[in-house]
Amino acid sequence: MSETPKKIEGITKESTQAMIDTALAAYPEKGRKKRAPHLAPNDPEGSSSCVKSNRKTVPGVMSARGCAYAGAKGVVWGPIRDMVHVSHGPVGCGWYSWGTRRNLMSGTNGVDQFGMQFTSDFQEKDIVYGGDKKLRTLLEEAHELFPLAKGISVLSECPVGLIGDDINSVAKVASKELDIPIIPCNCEGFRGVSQSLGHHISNDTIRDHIIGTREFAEPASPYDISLIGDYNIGGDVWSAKSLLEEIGLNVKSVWTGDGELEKIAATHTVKLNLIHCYRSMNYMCKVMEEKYGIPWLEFNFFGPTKIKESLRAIGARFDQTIQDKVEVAIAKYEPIMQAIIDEYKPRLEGKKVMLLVGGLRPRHTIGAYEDLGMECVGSGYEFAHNDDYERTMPEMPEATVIYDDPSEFEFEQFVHKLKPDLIGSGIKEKYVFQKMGIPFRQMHSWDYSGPYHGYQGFEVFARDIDMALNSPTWKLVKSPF
Amino acid sequence: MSETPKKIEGITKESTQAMIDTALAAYPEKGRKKRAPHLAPNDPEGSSSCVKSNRKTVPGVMSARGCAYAGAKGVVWGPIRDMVHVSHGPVGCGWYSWGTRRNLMSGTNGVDQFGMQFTSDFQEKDIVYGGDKKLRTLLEEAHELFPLAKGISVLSECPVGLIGDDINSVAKVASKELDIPIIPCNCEGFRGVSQSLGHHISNDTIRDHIIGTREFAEPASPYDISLIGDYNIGGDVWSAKSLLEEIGLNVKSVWTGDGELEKIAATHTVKLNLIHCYRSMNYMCKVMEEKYGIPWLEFNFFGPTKIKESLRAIGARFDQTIQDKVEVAIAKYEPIMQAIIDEYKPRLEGKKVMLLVGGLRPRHTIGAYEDLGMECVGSGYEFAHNDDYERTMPEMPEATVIYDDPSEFEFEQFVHKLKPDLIGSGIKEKYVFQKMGIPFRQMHSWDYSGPYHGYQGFEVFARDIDMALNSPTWKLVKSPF
Amino acid sequence: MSATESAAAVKYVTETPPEEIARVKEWINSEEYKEKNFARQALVINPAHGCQPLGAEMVAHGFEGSLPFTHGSQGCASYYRSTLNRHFREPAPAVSDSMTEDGAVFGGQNNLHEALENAVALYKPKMISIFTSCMPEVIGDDLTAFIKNAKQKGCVPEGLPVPYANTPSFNGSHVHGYDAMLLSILQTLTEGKQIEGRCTGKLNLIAGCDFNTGNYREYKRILEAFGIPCTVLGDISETFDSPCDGTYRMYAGGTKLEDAADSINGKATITLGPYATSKTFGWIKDNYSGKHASMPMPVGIEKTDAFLMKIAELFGKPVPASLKAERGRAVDAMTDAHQYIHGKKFAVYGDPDYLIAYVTFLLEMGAKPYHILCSKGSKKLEKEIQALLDASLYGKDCKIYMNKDLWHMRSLVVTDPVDAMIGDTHGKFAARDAGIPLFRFGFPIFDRVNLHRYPLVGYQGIINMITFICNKFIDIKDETCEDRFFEMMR
Amino acid sequence: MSATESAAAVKYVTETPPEEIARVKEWINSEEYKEKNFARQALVINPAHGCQPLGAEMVAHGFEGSLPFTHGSQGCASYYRSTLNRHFREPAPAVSDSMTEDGAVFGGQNNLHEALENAVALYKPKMISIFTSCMPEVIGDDLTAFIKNAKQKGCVPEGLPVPYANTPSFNGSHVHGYDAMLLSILQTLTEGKQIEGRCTGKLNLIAGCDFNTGNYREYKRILEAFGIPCTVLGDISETFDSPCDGTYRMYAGGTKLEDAADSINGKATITLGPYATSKTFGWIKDNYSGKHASMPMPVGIEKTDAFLMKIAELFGKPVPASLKAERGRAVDAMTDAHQYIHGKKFAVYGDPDYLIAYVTFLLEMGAKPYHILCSKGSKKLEKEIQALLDASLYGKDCKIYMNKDLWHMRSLVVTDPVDAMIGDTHGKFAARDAGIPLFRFGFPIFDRVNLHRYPLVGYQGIINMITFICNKFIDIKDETCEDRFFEMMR
Repeated sequence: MSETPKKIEGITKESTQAMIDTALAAYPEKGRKKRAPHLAPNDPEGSSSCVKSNRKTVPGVMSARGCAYAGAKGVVWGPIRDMVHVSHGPVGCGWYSWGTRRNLMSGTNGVDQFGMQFTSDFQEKDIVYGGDKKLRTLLEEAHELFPLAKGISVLSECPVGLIGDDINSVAKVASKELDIPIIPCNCEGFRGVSQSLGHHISNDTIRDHIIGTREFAEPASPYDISLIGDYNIGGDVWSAKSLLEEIGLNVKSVWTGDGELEKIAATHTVKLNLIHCYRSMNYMCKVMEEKYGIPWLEFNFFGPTKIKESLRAIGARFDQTIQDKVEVAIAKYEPIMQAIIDEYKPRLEGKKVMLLVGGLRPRHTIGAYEDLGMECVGSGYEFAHNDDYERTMPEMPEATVIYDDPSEFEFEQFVHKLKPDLIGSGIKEKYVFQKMGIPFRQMHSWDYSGPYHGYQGFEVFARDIDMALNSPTWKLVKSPF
Repeated sequence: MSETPKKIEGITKESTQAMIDTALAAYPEKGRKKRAPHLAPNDPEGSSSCVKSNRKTVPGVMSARGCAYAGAKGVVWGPIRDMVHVSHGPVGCGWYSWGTRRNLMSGTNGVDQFGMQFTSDFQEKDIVYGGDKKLRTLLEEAHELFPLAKGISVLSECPVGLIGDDINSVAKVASKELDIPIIPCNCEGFRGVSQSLGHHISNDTIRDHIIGTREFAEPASPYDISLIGDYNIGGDVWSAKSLLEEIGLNVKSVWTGDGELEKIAATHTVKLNLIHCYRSMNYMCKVMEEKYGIPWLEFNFFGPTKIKESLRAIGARFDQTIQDKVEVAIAKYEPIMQAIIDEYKPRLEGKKVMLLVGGLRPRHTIGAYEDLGMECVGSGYEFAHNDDYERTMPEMPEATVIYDDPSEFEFEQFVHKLKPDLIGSGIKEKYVFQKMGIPFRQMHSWDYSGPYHGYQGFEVFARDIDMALNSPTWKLVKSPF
Repeated sequence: MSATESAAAVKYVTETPPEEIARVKEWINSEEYKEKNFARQALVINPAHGCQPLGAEMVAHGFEGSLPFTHGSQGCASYYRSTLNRHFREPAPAVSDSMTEDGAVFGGQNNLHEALENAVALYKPKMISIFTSCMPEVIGDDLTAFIKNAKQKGCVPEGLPVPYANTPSFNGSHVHGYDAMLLSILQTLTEGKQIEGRCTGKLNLIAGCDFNTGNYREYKRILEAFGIPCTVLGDISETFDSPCDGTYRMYAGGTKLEDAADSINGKATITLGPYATSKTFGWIKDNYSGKHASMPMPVGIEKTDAFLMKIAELFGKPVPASLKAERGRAVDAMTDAHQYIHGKKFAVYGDPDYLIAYVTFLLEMGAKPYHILCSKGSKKLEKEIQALLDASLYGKDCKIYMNKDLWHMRSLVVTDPVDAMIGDTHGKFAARDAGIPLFRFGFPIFDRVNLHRYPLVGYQGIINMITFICNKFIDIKDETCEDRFFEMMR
Repeated sequence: MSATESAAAVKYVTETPPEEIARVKEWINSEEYKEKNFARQALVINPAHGCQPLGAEMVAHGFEGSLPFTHGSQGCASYYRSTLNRHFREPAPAVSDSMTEDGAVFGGQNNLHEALENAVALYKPKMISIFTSCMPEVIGDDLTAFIKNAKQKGCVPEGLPVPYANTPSFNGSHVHGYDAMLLSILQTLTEGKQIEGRCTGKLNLIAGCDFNTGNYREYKRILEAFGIPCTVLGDISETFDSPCDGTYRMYAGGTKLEDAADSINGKATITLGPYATSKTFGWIKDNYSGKHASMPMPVGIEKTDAFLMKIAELFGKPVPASLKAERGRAVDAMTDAHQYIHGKKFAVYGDPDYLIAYVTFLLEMGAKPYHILCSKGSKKLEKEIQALLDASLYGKDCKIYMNKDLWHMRSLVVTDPVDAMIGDTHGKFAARDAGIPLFRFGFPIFDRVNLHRYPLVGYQGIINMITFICNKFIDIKDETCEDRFFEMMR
């Protein structure tokens, strides 16, 4: 955490509040009232979150949010590579989420890796008569056609919950008969207010069905850890893992990027859980802490400053061997990082960025931008909770705007006012701002690039940010006629 | 040769002559007089050639002919793969003939295979002061940069002869100093009336500079032969060679497709020269016959009928071993050929083809078309001599039109009248006739396909002819509106 | 003993042996596997279609100032939007009324009303086009009543058109949602607009559920060449191909509402996506003035000819010389390039109207549409494609697979190989496993740029398809041939 | 002893040892080899240009009823024709007067006269455009006199224009022949046509030595959008992109002779190929009415902007909204796709005007035109390109090679690698050896179809270049990445 609050010239609590008020003025009374608590100037030293969060989205405002199913399928379950993940219900949800999150996976597609779309493709008759029987049949078919799948998840879409199907008992019976774990997950999209409940429901099912069902065959070591909340977007896990191994730790399992079911099931035997995406998986860390006494630690692998802080914090949880290796690693990478900074910083210094992403990035990436000489003039989340904002406030400069689940309207208004040099957000926002001539990076998916985690990732990140900001194409946007 | 003259319904000596006369009517007096002897109805049993040939092209008529340089560079020398062939003079000639003849070559480009463009790139000053010194320098440069080149040919373009350069003495001196064969070839484009003189000049230089300068290291065998006049268009040599080897012969050298200088130089030790392209290389066969007593035999490897005839004729020059192998090969391939014929003939039966090509194809390919049930209603050469036409007459149906070096105007007129289903000619003619909606194959270059020689080639030929004729695209040419 | 027992109870993490992986890798490419795969009854793997609301949103974007509005869960809306964003690399502004659990209990009326108020205030639409995702469909929300109430309550301004369509995701595909939404928009906008004796003199043109903006532009260019005024109904060409000039236009294009309203008085109406407009066109036939024609997408020479001749006939105007020249140039490209594609086998998949287009084009080029697969097909479609195959020498041995998915397709291309695939991005895994190129002519295209800007329809479309296909085949030859076959000319 | 001696005299056929081949294979990729290669003084290997008459023939095809006529050896004419045939996959009807050896003695007048008579009788041209190949240039034929005599003798009908140009192959390249022939044609056709006070109101546009028919069409489309009447001088767009409709048109297109004649009274004349028209444009400036402007090929946004603004200025008309929208769409394509090309290194080669175009486009996209090679360049060209490089962050470290050939280029790309090449087909060997794609934007293109139909100029040209380049880069990624990096989206 930063020591003294950062400041941005020209941004004051008043200017930010005025900007917020202007944006809110466009709403009808009711909408304005609902939205007002979600927008605020940052108070880095505030003791409680400056914005309200994790509330229902105001209807009709064009939110960036997804649903519980998206949180379950796209985030938590999808990245487990050796399972068949069945999108149970109509065809669309699974189709839209097929291959669109960039959680890279090892293995061979259809053999021991299942980055495909499995669906029960509900038809009218399934709605009327229920889909349990179909589910039962398809589980058998999946098991027969994909014998190396270590398990099957059944991810419910909206109709399943509404028509009262009992996927839990179908899964239970089938699991026994097919002799593989079949995990029912009641993550219907209408549940909760965002992806976030999908994460939680998925965490619950991992807790209930998976954790503790396996043990590692090899003997335990004091350096066994697990990497939690890294989904291997663009290869992040591979970068983070290799760094953790370089400092002497054994990454026994990853939740869930490029994940393996049985290793996840054996995670209760590790010595420390390292959590990157706090939002989606802190619950599981707490469960493992309570149930198995495993401590956990939040860390940040974006940008050399935060990586160094994090490595030392991790090292502090282990003995001198690890701590020494941490210092060796830092000493090895710092000059490389400095060279990167020397190359790009002159072209990025003083540039302003605004963020609107999910999970952890609206706060975790700030340091990486700052390493490049940039400053963050606005940040917010799609589906954060209070604790996320509490963690964000000290990272953001004073009085900069914080927005929770902003409507596209609000986001546009803020951008018009703040005139950032770069926006980091999602695909739905990307082209809106590019039309305005504003450089943009998709920061959910690393814009088809990556990894951004770890030292290896920072090089890619720096290059991408420079490319986005300094592409000569932006100079051509304004027509001379 | 065919026993009884073939006939085509509706084509008589009179109808053909009328067609010729109509075409000639468009010429001015002088041109008409010059062109008339070059066009005639075929007389399959005639004792002398029915058309005049190997005369100057009538100026201004749009001939398909090339020049002596084209005959030397493109045909004879170019295919020798392990030599650097220098187009000596201005940049164009070498550039236009670079890679445009499809004489495929083994080896690695620039290492031990030189299918590239080497030129002295004459500038104004070279015309004024002469290019001998430049030639001398470039020979050294070529030798230094391409140490594995077995020799260098110097192919003169028009200016060289006109300005009185002495490439022969430059080559002689350089050859001694660099210790590799350097062959000067005075094949200026203005010499003679067509490519044909280029072939002859090249033959002369091979005779004077190459033949007899090497011997094969391995012991001679009674089955040593040479393949003459196959330029490996689309891989023809590879197909022909493997068939000749299958019947027990040793193909010691190939003139000049995928050719090697030293093997060509040792050809005087073989037992038989097999000649495919009579036009371009019969002279060398005669030279070798006279000087070294090597008999030679014309053969035709297009289409199963001619291949069978040729194989037996070749076999007859050897002992029973070879003759037995010939019969084995025929027995092996005939059913395969029959299957091909069974597949394509029903779609090609009765279709008419017209030909205008170079070398040997206007007569040699006729049998292959006939194997597919087609008939040839017109044929002619770009640069043939009397003996070519003598060999063509018995192959062509009675009274069909024979044209020597026809102008595009004449060719068009004949096509309008005869309405062939397919035309086989060159790139300059291709698009003219395709615009008319007439299927066409480039028969100099096998239209980027091949090989067409040998049994292997017939399969490709049959497929290509079927594709050309039966492509559904032709049905779309006529607009319904 | 108890130690052993407890040890026995522990299940250890296992690794699949490499030889087992190798075995399965081979097995999934086998005929045996293909049979098992085709025996599937319940499990769908890698389908080639989305759900109805996606098509509804697409066409809703095709009208001036129209704000697409998902009545249902907000996650649905995000999925549709991002799918369109990725395909077009363009914004896709749309809202939802964010129904949540309480909707299951109380219905979605409150959400709908509140959302209408907010959307109107923030996004100032000229029309709000409502369609449904699963939740309201399952619980049985009465949209007609809800919207009537909304108007009464004043949630939407007087006169703002609010077409709506039921687009259940458990029925049909995006193609059907397109049809349903378009029908409702036209019904809404034309209501009371039919004027006895009036004729706009215009052609109404419906492109079908077509995600290629170049196609829309090509239709307009063709009609312009004819000098025939035209209203493209559901015109997404500007919406999803808007300039980048420093200004974001939330409603960048679309059919003018006035023109759409007046389309009921058109001189003629043509649909070029018969499978995507069966409901809409049925209604038009019964309700629109002027003449009506339903034709396949004008892909390939013959279908383009038919389209142009139909226009000529409907408007009593000859096909303009410029288009005739274009025809000749397209045929020229075909004859010049036929040798690079003749006899090549293709696996094709996609929405019905696209599928017919691919088959038509390939047969005209002498190529074989060898595996033809539709993941949401019909008997009618099968019959129509079979008739195309039967009419051509090159249709022999080609086979149609209705209501199969891309995992079936994978089995087909690995057991009975083809030279290339045509379809959308989702086929790339099968194409990779088969080691063949995939030509991305369908929807969605997530992994190439600009392809939606190149028309596939009309004569220019033919040239584009030839360019993409034949040059790729030549690329492959150049990249994979032995040195001795590497040549200057091709 | 004598047997041994004679045995010693026999030279046997040798085989180069494989290890020697391997050594040289490696050696030709070395820095050492590159140095030797660049030290060449006399030998030219794989040059990237043809000779003057080729360009002369090309532009001669660009006028109505014009029959290109080579005064010289017939083989030359066959070479030019087949080069054009292969590039365009179109007919290139042209004649020669088939000079042979006796020409060296007597000169070519008899051939010329006889040929004119025959050509007129058989091919009924509206103009005969004569240019020379080596032979008459070396022997010093006096074309002016020959043609005057031909007219006097009645070898050509009264009034048939017979422009002629000296186009020595030992000087310059096809680009210069284009210039010389065009100049003569314009001088011939406009002679005596200048009318005091007359203004056609038209723009005369010269494309430069451009072999892309799509570019010509694009210019005409742009002018049409402006509503400005235009005469493209040397318009090959119909000549070399004529319909296949069952009729062969020997003279399929070209600038109308009447329009060309009247061009001297034009409102303005623009050349878009300054390097290809230096003589022609110099003469035009001195002789044509109206305003004159020489501008680089409008490739890339800025140069297209400049072109449109120049037209707007010359004609006092604003740039039409439709073109402004196209600009926005091109920029949109650029911003959307920049990440697929940004920072990539290219080797580019070609004729001067093309070369400037490639460099401009790449710099606008943030790519690096790293090796820039012209086999027939000039100090002026070098300076102009250097200025482009200096003005961009992405021009840093990029190097220009004037009057080098493609064997030099090979050394460059194997020792100092790049991601791709841009040029004509002749670069394919170097590209293969370097294992990189070659984008065929130049002339000639012998091994792909239709590419000359896709404009590279104007805003549409930008989209085309992005499509070809970026999608190929993505293809490569998809085809070469490990399984774990094979993704749905790119």
